Amino acid sequence: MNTPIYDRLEIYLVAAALLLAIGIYGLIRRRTLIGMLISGELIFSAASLNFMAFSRFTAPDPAVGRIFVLFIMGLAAAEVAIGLSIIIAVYRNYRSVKTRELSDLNG
Amino acid sequence: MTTQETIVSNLADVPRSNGGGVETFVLNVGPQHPATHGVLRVKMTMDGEYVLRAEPVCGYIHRMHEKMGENRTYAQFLPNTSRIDYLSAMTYTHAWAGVVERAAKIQPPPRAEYVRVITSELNRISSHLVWWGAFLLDLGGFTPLLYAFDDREMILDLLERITGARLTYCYYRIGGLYNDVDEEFIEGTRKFVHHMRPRLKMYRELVTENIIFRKRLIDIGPISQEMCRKYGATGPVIRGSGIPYDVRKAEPYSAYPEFDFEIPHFREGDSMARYLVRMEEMAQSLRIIEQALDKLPSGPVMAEKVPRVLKLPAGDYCYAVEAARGRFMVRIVSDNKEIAYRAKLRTPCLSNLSLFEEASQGMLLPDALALMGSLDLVIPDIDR
Amino acid sequence: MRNAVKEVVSGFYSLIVGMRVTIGQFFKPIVTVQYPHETLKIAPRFRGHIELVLDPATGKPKCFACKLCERACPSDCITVEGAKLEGAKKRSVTAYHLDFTKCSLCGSCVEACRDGAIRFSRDYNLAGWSKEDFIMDLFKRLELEAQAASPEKVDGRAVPGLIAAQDAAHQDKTKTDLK
Amino acid sequence: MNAFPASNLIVSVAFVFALATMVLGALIAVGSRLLIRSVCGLAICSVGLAGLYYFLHSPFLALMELLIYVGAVCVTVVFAIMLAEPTEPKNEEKRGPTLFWGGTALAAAVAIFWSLWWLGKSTGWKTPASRLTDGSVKAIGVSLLTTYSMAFELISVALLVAILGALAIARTGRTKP
Amino acid sequence: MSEIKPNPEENKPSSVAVSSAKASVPAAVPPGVAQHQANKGNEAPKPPAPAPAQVAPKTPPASASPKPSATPAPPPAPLPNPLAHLAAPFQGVDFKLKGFHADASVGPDQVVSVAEQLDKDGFSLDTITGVDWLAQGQMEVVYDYFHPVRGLRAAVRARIPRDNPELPTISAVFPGANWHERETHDFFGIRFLGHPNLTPFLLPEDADYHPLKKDFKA
Amino acid sequence: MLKLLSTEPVRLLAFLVGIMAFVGLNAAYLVWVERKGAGRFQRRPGPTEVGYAGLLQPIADAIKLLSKQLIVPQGVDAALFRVAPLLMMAPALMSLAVIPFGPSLAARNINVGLLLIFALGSINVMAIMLGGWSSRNKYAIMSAARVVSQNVAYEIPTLLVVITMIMITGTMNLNEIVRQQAGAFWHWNVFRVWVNPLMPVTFLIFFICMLAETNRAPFDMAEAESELVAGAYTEYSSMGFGVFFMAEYANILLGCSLATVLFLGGWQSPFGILPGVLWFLIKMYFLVFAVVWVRWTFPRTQFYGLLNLSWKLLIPVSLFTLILSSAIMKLY
Amino acid sequence: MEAQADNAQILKDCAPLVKFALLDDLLALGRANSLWPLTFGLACCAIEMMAAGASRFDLARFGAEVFRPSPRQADVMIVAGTINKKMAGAVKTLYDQMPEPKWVIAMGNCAISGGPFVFPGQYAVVEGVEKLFPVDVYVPGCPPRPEGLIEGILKLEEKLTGKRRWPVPPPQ
Repeated sequence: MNTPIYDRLEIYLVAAALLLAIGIYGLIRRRTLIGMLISGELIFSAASLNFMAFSRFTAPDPAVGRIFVLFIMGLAAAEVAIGLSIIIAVYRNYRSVKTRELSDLNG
Repeated sequence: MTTQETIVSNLADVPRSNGGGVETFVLNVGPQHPATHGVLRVKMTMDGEYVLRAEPVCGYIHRMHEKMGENRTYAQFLPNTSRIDYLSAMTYTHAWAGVVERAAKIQPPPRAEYVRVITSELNRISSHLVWWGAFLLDLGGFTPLLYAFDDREMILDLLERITGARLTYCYYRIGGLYNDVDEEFIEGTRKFVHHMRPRLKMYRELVTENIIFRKRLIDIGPISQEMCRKYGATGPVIRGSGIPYDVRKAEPYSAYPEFDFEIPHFREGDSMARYLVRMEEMAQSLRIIEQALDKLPSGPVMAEKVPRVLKLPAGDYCYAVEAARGRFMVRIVSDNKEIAYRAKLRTPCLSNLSLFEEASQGMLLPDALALMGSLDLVIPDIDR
Repeated sequence: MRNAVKEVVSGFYSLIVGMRVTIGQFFKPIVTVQYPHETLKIAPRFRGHIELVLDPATGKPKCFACKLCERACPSDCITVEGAKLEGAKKRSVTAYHLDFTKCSLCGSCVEACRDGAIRFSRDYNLAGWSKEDFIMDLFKRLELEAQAASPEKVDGRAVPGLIAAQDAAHQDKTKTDLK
Repeated sequence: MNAFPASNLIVSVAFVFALATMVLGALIAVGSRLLIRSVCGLAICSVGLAGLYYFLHSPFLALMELLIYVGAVCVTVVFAIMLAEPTEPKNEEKRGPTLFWGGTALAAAVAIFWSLWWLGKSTGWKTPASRLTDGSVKAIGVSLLTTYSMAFELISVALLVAILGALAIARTGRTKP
Repeated sequence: MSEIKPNPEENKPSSVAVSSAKASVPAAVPPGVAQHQANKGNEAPKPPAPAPAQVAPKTPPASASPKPSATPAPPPAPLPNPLAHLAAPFQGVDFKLKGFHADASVGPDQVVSVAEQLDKDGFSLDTITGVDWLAQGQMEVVYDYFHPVRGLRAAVRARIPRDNPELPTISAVFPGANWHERETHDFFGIRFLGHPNLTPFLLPEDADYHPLKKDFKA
Repeated sequence: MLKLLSTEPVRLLAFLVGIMAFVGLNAAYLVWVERKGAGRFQRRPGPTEVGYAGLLQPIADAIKLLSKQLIVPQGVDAALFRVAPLLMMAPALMSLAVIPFGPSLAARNINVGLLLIFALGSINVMAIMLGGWSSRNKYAIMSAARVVSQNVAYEIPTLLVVITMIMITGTMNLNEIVRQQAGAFWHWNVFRVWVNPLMPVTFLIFFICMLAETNRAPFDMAEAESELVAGAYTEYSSMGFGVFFMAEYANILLGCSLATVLFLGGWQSPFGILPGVLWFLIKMYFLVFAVVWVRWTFPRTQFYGLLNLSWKLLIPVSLFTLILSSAIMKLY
Repeated sequence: MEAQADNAQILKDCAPLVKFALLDDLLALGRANSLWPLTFGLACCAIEMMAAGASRFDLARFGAEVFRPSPRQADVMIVAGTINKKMAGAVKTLYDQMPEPKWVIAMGNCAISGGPFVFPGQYAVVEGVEKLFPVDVYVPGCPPRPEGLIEGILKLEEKLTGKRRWPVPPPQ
């Protein structure tokens, strides 16, 4: 096996899986909206990494995967912007961003 | 290290939510803060960058002037007056000398009165120059300060020539002057007047017409006439709101009635109006100085009969002058002794600052500080 | 829209004008007096701390400890002691302490002195490592200076004969002496 | 690059370093109690990820990752933290639920990771025989404006809506101008 | 008198209104300011009391006429009282001798009503002076007023017992009195009833001494 | 051995060391230039007594700052507090790696050099923000909040201008951009009005945005001395402050270099007398002088004035230039 | 307060024990030529302090014009004016917040001894800043001329480096 470590698809896939797992762990574990948002970003990153890896190693057109990553980045930015404005609005009303205390949202 | 353990008033804890209502925090501006020109402290309740309430806390340089007025003879108190508002020392000394002269019925000779006017107006220009520079410094421009100080140094040279001091002149005496002016002073003053006019034009080009500067002042910190009246604001503050109140015209003193000058005033009441009033005043002071130099009578500079031990007849006496920052009045209550029974100093900055709390409500922090700068505060003048 | 464009253009022009002013100053000569290398000429009436004046006739201080200055001083920074020496007609000063750290340089003392026995020194740049440097014994200071100044040094300022007569500040003072 | 001795090793070390940076950043991002540190973790993670992108022959995306994640996302989150809550609650909750949720999260994470790993290992990925484009910036640009122009437009609309929405939400409640 | 010829460049902005008593003349503005004022539209406030040029007894130029020979402090002939239209017991005073035009001694209960009258008349609060008359066992509080348009000065004095110095506050009438009253409280311990915030002003926050009392010892 | 030296990593390393020295020297001496320049604008000599014409002044300052006590006040987030200055310095250093100082004098000639500078530049904001936040000081936090909104606002017109330039030149390789401006000085991008008649305006916008992004007067909201004491740096002492201080000048250096490359023809000489490197430096230092000149002339803008300028003037105008130049490119 | 003074004293006493002569000299030179004052004006003297920084006198020549508003970045505190009892605490805190090594110049008679505001029975003024923390250089005057302040800074440099680099201007 002469391919160097950085030229092996599996490594990237494992890394992406690890990132996803960490992200999901954070999403469940975190108690604040901002923390959950950050975890969400990690999950996005994991997906991006997978796209990149596949477009580098298996796709016939490497541009495709990169375009998707660009889209993900754009979406992530939009999501953060809107998410944070919601968080701030919530904070204004409830003086807290802890999910547990936002019971009003349940109805 | 012990240094790590202390937390200064203005380096306090971070803002945190207070569990309801608007999230506010208290910002301590001062007593050591570049914008307060000394040791004023303003307790600002902030909502983000908005000032909800700005409460000045005074007394950080209270120096017992009024107490000393009850401890020292009238002549001995003179040096104190230079230190109340050190930027406008001449006018303050003028008020003290004036009130004692009024009570003791001493008439200073005309030459003395003229020289008083000349030096007072020179002092007014130098005071406005310091304000101009410091105000620009508040707004973030450093260079104008140094240009202003260059011009101010010329005034200081002139005044040092005749008084021997640069800042706390202590030049007036009860009944006249410490000593006479000489030809060189008169020539120098004329030269200065000619030098200053183009400089004022340069100031206008550099600052007054600058778009950044105008954007920061126009419509910022409006003060209404009614507010001025209710708080007793005087000087450029009230004139910037459109009331042409000037002690030199309202209660004419010294030789001022003999000169032709105008009271600059603007209707807007915003920071720009106050700024323009002061810039105009410099031009007017130059006019007065020129007239006074032309008409300067000869003769002694000290009244004939000033008793060595001065006792004022019982009663109370007031004397007001137009200092660079507004109306400065001395009220002496005498009980026929060598020392005043009570010496009250009514200082302009105290009244001018007292409207800050109301005027600054809801402003942005930099605007509030610009408003404060436009009030032209000298803190020892407030605290006395 | 037109107003907005006009504002932008005129605003930009005002900035250019400002920059022209500063660059104009940039090429003008500097106004600084490079202090330790060159000094300003101190005004003749400059009010420094006070010092005693020697009587050219006797070579002794003119002061005869009448204490008028002590009384005139608003800040109580002068302490004069005098005694009538044997064989002398007048009292003469034996000690003259000035606590310069309290002085407000108002000049009342010099004004109060009827005989021109004290005057302002020309020390315009005092600074020291200890507060005690400025609590002065003027009498001793005078003696030290007189010793230090060699007789042949004509323009040395401690030469007794010159002190009283030639100082511009002193002359100014006498010209408009207060009654 | 090959002229340099042991260049392969150096590059491998750099790769491992990038990988480690990414994982470490991610761990900080989910593990830190202080939210501000979480964001820093996200930023570190992004830097590591950018490194990986570089190894995937796309410096352009590596830099975009930095620009967007560090320059925009993290900055916005820090800004929000400044405006809202500085710390994650410490001991407010009961131990029971904490342990329960922690355990669940851990289990889910491990399960996902293990299954993906297995999937990634066991599948035989095929490399393509030839490439249609070289995946350069130019190729990306061309694809964006031809094949994917619809998606591109949608993303821009989404961003626009996000900006407007964020403005609308954040502005309510502000009484002052 | 020589001709004053300001430099033409300088002349432009200095074309401000000549005004001593004619306050309602709108100020002519330098060109640079035109835009500034234009923003304001025509909502420029008028001065509060556009009084007809009322000439108070002004001092003559100090150097011109010699002072009248020594008269006793209270003038024998009653002087014209510029504030005769007010209900408050004002008396005319020779400005040249005293530095104010009208003087009134009132009881502590009248302080506020006098302030209200003066407020209506367009006066502004100058300052508040406390005086400790130790020998008489009294405290005196002098309220100085000035009129920003007419150039009048009025003094109102009230005496209160020294052992229980209390006065109603006028800070509701003149908000500027707030600080003056706090300061007077600092120095004399006079309590201004109804004052919103009678805390030490110039003295340290925890000060419990009143240094301008005549029996004060540091 | 010679072969080894010519290899890419060694070259890179050599260049990085060179750049560090260059930045260190420049950051130190830009402070000197600033102080001397300020002095001249104010008709005083500036530092003169420390070494000839005050040339040793920056060294004295550095020695002083290095030997001062580094206070990490109680209550601050110590880790972030310490990291922030480095985070501010590092991107500036790294970005300079792609600046072509001469025809073949760039540490790394990569195809997306322009993007690299902006990607790294975005870390600066993070650095000031972390510095301000971790200080736990109200002034610092307010300053950090200002920096963020300011930089976000000015990033947009900057990027729009840069996109215009990328469109016109068709590359993100800085060396290539410079190469395209060969010939006499009217081939410099500022003067290429036939490509886009608004080119000088574009340059002006870039310069203004550069001032704003480096927090220079009149946009120095971050350390608005008279409002926020020392802004985000209030709690920093000793070298923590020193590094921030240096980073600020390194960023100015970077901004001026970039402006030179994008608009003033980089190392292209107008007359062909001096070598390219010198021309590059002359142009860059001229811009640095302009920055100093602006700083010592104008007062600080108000905060919303600053945002208004960006949103109401710069962004529309830069958008307009973008559209205009694309239209012109399409037409011809 | 005393502890602070003691600390400073101990530091000063210990200094000669660990002496690397050349490095020490270099440090002293660096420090002496880069004295950044704290932006801190109290009263009249502050105006003269500004004048000393202005073009006519130009403190910048000695590298001392960098007035830092934050005590963390300042090396020398120029106490220019009267300190009263209400202010004393704040001044002390500012001094404590400055990082070592730090110096104090008492400018003007008020800062040295309370100056003209001291009289029997005074209730407000701190009689000299040395009551709060140690002072290195005294510049008397009321207010001192800017030359006095420059001289004070030269004295401070002399104190740091052990010798005076500048000529002594002739008496006038």
